[in-house]
Amino acid sequence: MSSDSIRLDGVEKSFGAVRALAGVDLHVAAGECLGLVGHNGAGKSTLMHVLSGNLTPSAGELSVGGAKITGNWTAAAAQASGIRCVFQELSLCPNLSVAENVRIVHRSLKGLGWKKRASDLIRAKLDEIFPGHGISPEDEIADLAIGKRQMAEIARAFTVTDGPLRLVILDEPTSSLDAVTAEQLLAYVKTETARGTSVILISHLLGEILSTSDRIVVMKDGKTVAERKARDFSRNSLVAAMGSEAHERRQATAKILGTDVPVLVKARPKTGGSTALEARKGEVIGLTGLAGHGQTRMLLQIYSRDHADVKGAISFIAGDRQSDGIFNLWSIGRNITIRSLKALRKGGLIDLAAEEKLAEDWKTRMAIRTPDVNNNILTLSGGNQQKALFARALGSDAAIILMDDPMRGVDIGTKQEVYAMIRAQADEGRTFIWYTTEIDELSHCDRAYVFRNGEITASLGHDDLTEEKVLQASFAETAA
Amino acid sequence: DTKDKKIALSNNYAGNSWRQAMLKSWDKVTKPAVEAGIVAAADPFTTSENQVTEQAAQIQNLILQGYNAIVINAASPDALNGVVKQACDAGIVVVSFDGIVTEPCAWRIAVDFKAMGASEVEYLAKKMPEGGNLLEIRGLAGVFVDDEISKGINETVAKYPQFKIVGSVHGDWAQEVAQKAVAGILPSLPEVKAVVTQGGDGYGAAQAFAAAGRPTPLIIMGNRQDELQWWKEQKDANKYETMSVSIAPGVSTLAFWVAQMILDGKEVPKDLTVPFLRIDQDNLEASLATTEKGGVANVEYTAEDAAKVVAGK
Amino acid sequence: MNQSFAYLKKQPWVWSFAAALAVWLITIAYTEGQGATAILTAALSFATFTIIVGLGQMMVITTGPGNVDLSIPATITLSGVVAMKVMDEQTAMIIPGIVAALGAATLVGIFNYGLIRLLRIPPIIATLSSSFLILSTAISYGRGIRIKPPLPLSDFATARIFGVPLSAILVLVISIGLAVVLKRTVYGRSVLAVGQNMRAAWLAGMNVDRTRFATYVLSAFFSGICGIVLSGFSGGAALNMGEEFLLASIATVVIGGTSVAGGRANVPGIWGAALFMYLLVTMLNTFGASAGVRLILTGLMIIGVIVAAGGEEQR
Amino acid sequence: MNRRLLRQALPFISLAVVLIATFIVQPRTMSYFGLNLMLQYAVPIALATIAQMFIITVNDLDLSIGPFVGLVSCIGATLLLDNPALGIGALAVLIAAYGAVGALVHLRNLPSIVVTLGLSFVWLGIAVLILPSPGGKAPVWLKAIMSVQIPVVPFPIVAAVVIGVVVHLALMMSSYGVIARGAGGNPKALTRAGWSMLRTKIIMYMLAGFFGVLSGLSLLGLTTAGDAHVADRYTLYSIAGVILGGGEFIGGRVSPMGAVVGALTLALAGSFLIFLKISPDWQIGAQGAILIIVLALRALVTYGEQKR
Ligand SMILES: Nc1ncnc2c1ncn2[C@@H]1O[C@H](COP(=O)(O)OP(=O)(O)OP(=O)(O)O)[C@@H](O)[C@H]1O
Ligand SMILES: Nc1ncnc2c1ncn2[C@@H]1O[C@H](COP(=O)(O)OP(=O)(O)OP(=O)(O)O)[C@@H](O)[C@H]1O
Ligand SMILES: [Mg+2]
Ligand SMILES: [Mg+2]
Repeated sequence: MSSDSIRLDGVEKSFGAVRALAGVDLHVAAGECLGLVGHNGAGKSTLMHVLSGNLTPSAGELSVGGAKITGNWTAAAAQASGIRCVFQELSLCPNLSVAENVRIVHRSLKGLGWKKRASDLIRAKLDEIFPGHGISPEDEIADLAIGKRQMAEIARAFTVTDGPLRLVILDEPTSSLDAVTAEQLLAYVKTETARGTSVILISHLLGEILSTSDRIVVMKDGKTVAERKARDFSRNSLVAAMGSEAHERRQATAKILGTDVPVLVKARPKTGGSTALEARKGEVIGLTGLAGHGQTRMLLQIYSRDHADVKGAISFIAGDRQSDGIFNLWSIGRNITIRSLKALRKGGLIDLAAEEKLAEDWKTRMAIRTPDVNNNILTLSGGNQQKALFARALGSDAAIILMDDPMRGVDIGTKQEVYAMIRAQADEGRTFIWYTTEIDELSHCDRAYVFRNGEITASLGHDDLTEEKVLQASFAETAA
Repeated sequence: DTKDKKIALSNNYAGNSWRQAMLKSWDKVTKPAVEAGIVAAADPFTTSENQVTEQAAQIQNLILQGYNAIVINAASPDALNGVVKQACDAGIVVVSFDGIVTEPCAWRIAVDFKAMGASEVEYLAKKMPEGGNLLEIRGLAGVFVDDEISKGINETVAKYPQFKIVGSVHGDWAQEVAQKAVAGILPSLPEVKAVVTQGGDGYGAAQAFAAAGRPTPLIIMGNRQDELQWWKEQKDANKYETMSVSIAPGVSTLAFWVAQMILDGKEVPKDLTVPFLRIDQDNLEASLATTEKGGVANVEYTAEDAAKVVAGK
Repeated sequence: MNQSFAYLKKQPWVWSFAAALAVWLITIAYTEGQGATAILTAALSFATFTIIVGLGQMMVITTGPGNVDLSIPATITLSGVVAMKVMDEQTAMIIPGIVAALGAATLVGIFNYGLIRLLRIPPIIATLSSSFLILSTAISYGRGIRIKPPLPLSDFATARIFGVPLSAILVLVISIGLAVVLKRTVYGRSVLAVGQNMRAAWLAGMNVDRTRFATYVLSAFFSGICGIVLSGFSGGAALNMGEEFLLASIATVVIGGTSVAGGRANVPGIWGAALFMYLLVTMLNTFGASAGVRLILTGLMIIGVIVAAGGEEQR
Repeated sequence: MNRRLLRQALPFISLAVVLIATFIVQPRTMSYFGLNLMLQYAVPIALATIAQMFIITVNDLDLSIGPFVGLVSCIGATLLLDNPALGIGALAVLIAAYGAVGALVHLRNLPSIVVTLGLSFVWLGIAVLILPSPGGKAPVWLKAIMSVQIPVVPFPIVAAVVIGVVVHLALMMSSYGVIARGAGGNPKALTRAGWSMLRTKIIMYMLAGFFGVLSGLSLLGLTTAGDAHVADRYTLYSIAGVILGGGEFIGGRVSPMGAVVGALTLALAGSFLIFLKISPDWQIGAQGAILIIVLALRALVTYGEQKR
């Protein structure tokens, strides 16, 4: 096939005992958008690391533009052949400005006036992909919320200077984007492929995979198990190919609570507005609106009991697992049990056997894919790390669980299980306050608050939680 | 007449008892002198660690403050020459003591460190003509005083073939460091007849020998009260004999008077030598009696004493 | 057999012990076996001082990158001076002296964390600045006078049981206690968690402030113990008695396998490293190397051990 | 007011405060002669601080810079004086050695603190071998450079500005400076973009070595004689200078101008204390107090930032 832009044959990769890639064949044609799906830990990110020269495969062949690669395939070589990657875990330098981060991927941006050229380049690309993005090239990355960082990194991947742009890999690019920006990105992917650039799109949101890709490859346990044109897949057949069952179960009604049910949380955003958030025992409360409008801050305000009326212990599930969640040096088990250490004490000392048992229990309940909970947390795929964070909170004694967009990177099968678990726990009396960037997820909430500019602008009941009404409320000006 | 002249003391280290005693002597002698109107001021300045650069900056500031004379205990004999020259050029009298400077425009009140080292070995040669093995405890590596005393010791040992230095450690002039270093090397050494030191570390050495269960050799002492006290106890118990050589911290007061005399227009030679302080078996009790408990054996100078030293008597 | 060897090779503390053993063997090979046990006894009794402050430094370093206690030398001096002055050679005053000295040390810890937390000064600079203030306090309080310790204290500091220094046994007990604290208490886990990611630790429900506060106080407290026992051991307190512990405390911690990036502590490694550092100096002294050569070899050996032990895993 | 700007301006404000306080306590310093004298010794400190800053940029710490400066001063006062070609060769070897250390630290992923701690003994040892006790002589040209008299503005001020601006242009403005700082911010991102971390570290360490050499030589020009222990305290000074100047230990956040200003502030603070005539007991403590006060200013600003 001469139109093949990139071709991988029989690629294998093992990490110790874990066989992450067990002989994968994959090809991408020029101007094609390839959707790549699979459960957490299927090997998608690992494959992309091989493709972008950041991991050396144990076996297999790679050809670019029809030419077989014989020498060392390095990150620099991949860059030079026009392969760009937006990794699942962002790779921007937080201490540099957006424009300076652009310089890092473009060797030709040097000499006098490079900064202006870099700024112009990224500004134009941001304008093209995300109109109204509100990012300045001079902004330092550390000052941007995670959603904006992701936008900057995506735009950076599509910028072109002297070299060719052959392939852009997007590894779960919409995980931190709200519905509007995600839509902008997907629309742009179509424009870009029409120009002849190939795109590999990895996502757990099957809707966007189905609507955007030309062809879909399904991975399972380090192998490709299905490959078809996108239009030949339906949502259900795709889920089936991934090996999960489809539960398209929208929760029918909200829970009706009697007036005697105590209010556990009452807090008004410090950032403004007169509306306060209220959560009663056993409720699942959603926080929504466009990303970066103060939802995380609301959660942190409740967490630190700062101008907030809170009754009961709190546990926090971070969405930005790298900076807010995991402990890199620790095993999966220790990462799970940290929130429960006080309860695990016996005579002042932590009972190691009980600790191990708790970890094992929750590994099984959350179906964390690992041979041993004593392995380091970083040996888990992104989605499985997220599951460990769920296990940490759900395994604790907290009455109130705060969730900061926690489903980032979690595969569809697991999500269904987690939704069910949240519901079951809510029925047992746990309270959930859940910030989500996926409007679909709001259907699992009893009520939701819409945020704009740090204020609560609307409170929607279960039946009003449709995409249309949420977006409407997100853009509405505050009444008062 | 020096009643409106201002003198400053520039000191570079205050972290041991010798320096503390030196500062105290300065205070004790200059306060009355200022009150009596002999000079207008005699302010002491000290930096935290034995650092040339800090002291240089300090001297520059003293120049700016308009002192007429600066009395220096220098961190380095050569490395302060630049700033000393600046002071001289600004018309300031510079008198260095203990740690002297080599810049020709300054006065030097020197202790002959080499002779001090040599005197230790000479004493041993007389005391134990049969000779024996010696252990040398040195000061801080890379510092002028350490190098000089050690040279004096080694050159003299070369003259007496019956002595042999079987081990040499750096005690950094600190009790704890000396004790540690001696304890470490001791097990590997043959019998040690005597320990030559640089002062301040004799007590530490004695403790190390005791801890190792070795017979106590003849240890040359410094001038710290605890060293003298230990010597006295040994002397009373078993007629232990040794000697002590050191420099009296009160030499700072000599430097003060010398500076005052120069300001007064007196003729003072550029190079003065002060005898080191020596304590022997017979004047041990007398010295101990005048030494403050926990302090340092000391000699302070009066204007008359200073005049005698200048006159070469 | 092979398996246990592979296990050993992965333990970060193995290297420091191996290095200590090697240096000791070379030394006694040179002396043809003379003084083999005496050298070890001396090493144990002097290493205990480095170990106790090393343990405190280890806890501080474990709380995360940039955390280090540079006030250890000054705190040792202060507590030594306070102890000796309060005791004033009287046996009856030993307990009040210890209480006063440890109290002063604890105050130093509180002050340090106050600077770090309230004034947001980076720990390196905060503890450096406070060390100057502490030293001035010691100077002004002690006046450079060297007071001898009461006899029971110096007897205790130099006592041996079957040739093993009593102080080494005391420090061994403290070490084991600290290892248990790290593995099996909430405080210990908090230290490790805070060292890896302070924000994540907070969000996981740990009390970050209390943990860091306790750690700085602990380090100062251990320095206090060191100051008291060292004064007893060497016949009094001196203003420069702590100086050598500045670099020694950091070196033993890191050579012993504790991560400078925080989050990983290693108690046994400190023992190996402290013995290694002492035996190294002893070896070079025994060889009669000149000061320059000794310094160069010391440096190269430190680098050699850390190179052999390898760095942190690449991640 | 923009907090970030305020934070960047802070080192300059601190310097101004200390300078004004000094002028008030001792008006004589407010002159060409006074400033010249007071700031002379800040030049080598500023250079050492810049050297430290290069290492901090890539998330490492150099505990050997002080003894290294001392070693350079010893070489300068002996080899460089007797045989300039050999002296320059020796200094070049030292810079290369710094690069090798950078490579070692990177390849074996070693904690820089321990490696440079070991290195500090090595430097001191070599210096003591070369010059067992202080001495030697500075080459005449070095003395001449360091005592040069520039009309109107004192030489140390000119030197500080030149150092700050040159390094600022190289590290903060140039396209390769971005790579260097990025290496501190997120090394993974850099390797993923195909840059060699090894090369970056080697270059940064060699730059540190180069500025260490400049620091040693300028110090020698002032002291006129070599001394192995002459700069032992520079290690802590240089770290304090970088932090006072607004740098951070981790994350590639540094400021060359700030570092130079931080070094000047430290030097001035020392002078200020001397002018205050504090009792000798408390002179050491006062140095600590002044560091705390200057840094407490930062706390006020960052505190405001948190409240944002
Ligand atoms: N550095 C590593 N060490 C050990 N195992 C690893 C490492 N990186 C990945 N793995 C393992 O390789 C497998 C594939 O992981 P990968 O990250 O490619 O999954 P993924 O398909 O991207 O999953 P997700 O959707 O959760 O991101 C997983 O079982 C993971 O645990
Ligand atoms: N009190 C606080 N302490 C520490 N960090 C905070 C605090 N408040 C907010 N932040 C951080 O500031 C950033 C912006 O917060 P904000 O709540 O405005 O955004 P957001 O709605 O959570 O946006 P996104 O969904 O993109 O994360 C977040 O990264 C948040 O973690
Ligand atoms: Mg992945
Ligand atoms: Mg958020």
